[in-house]
Amino acid sequence: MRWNHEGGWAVKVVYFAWLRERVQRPEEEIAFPASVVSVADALAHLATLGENYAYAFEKPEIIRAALDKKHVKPDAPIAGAREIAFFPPMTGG
Amino acid sequence: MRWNHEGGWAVKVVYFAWLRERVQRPEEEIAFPASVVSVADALAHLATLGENYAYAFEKPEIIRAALDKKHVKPDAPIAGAREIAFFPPMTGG
Amino acid sequence: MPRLTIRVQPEDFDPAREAEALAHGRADVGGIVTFTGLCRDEGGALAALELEHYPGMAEDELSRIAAEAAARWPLFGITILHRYGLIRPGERIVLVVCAAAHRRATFEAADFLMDFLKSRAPFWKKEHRKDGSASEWVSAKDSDESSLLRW
Amino acid sequence: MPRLTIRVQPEDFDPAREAEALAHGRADVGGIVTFTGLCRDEGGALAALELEHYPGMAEDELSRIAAEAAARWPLFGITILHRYGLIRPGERIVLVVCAAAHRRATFEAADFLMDFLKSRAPFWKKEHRKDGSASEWVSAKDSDESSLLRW
Repeated sequence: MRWNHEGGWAVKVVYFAWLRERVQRPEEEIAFPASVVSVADALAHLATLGENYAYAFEKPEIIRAALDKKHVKPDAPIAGAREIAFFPPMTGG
Repeated sequence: MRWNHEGGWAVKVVYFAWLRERVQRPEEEIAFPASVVSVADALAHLATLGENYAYAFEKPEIIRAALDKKHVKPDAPIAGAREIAFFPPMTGG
Repeated sequence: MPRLTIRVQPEDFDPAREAEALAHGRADVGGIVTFTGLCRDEGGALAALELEHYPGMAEDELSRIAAEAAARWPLFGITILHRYGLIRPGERIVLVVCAAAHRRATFEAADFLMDFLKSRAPFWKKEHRKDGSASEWVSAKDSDESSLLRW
Repeated sequence: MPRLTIRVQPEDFDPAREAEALAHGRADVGGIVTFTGLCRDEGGALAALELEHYPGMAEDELSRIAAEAAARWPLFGITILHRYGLIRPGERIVLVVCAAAHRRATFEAADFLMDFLKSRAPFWKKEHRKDGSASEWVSAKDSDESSLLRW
């Protein structure tokens, strides 16, 4: 996480499975505005970044998230995280 | 099973585990009197055959039986069986 | 009807080979559960277990239990092997393998088979101790009987 | 604390070797459960599965689930291996091995581990079909989530 000039911060965002395919990249650095506090806020912000993002995040209720490789709930604060991951429900095993 | 001259019959009786050790033989032919109808009757009769039998069958409620290699309950009729087995609760696996 | 393999033998067995035999040549198997029961040394006190069985009835009972599992769960195959004779600590005693399209059936069936095998198959264990004290027959556990009530 | 072995790898593994490693050199193990999850061919329609994972998090989650099982059951050892990459029908995908003094713990822990692994470990399956139609991501099953409520 790095503070940026708008009072927000830049953080590494990673995507997996069909989220990665829809966003059309595996990871990127995103400068979130200061109004983005929680994981849910971050997701809502990402959905505004373009058509492919809107498509990727069209069903936010089914999307899972991790902060620094740990599962978190949508209301988890993202302050301090170095890596935010978004992905569909897991289908391993 | 063979009918004998007293109106009873002779049948092969087999014993396992500590029952075999107490009876002091793995199997024998027993001529049951005609009054012996069920597995429980057979067990009670065996218990009268001597000290080692009395010891082997002193707790009839824990002894299991099989007729022709199939588990049976104490009230099962033994008529027609070629082999009666008595043994303690199983401890395999 | 699934493939049922039942063997009662003094020799050791190879769990991996038995598991592979169940899935061999087919691509519809989604899960295989293998349970191997071993002889414990009871804190170093045990020299060996002696496994007695009722020849003929042991195989029949294991087949009956396997057929019951096959009727209750959608399985492709069941293998049950049980040894008899002298078995040393660390050695294998029993093997149960279940293969199916889905995981849940394999776990439940293997668990069921072990529960019933322990209380229904005519095998008896005698413990020979290292200290030379009199060998003792293992007592059946009440918990083994009550375990059956789960099914 | 039991011995925990966690590996996430593209290569195949040997279930028998992993099971033996858990019991090797000890005579207090009474039971070993091995679950092997295989790639089904879906009635001949599947060409291959592609397994994607989240490097780092996959290992962490599996370790966390294993530690949870170790806290709940008296186990001597837990091994979890999960492959990623391209996997063909009939090939192994996942392995869970549990060793303990007593049977019940091994069955319950292995069942628990598979349940949690399926819904918590960051792996995703994509199906490549033989007919060349568009590859599709496998949907998570509601039954997988509700399975967790058993624990």
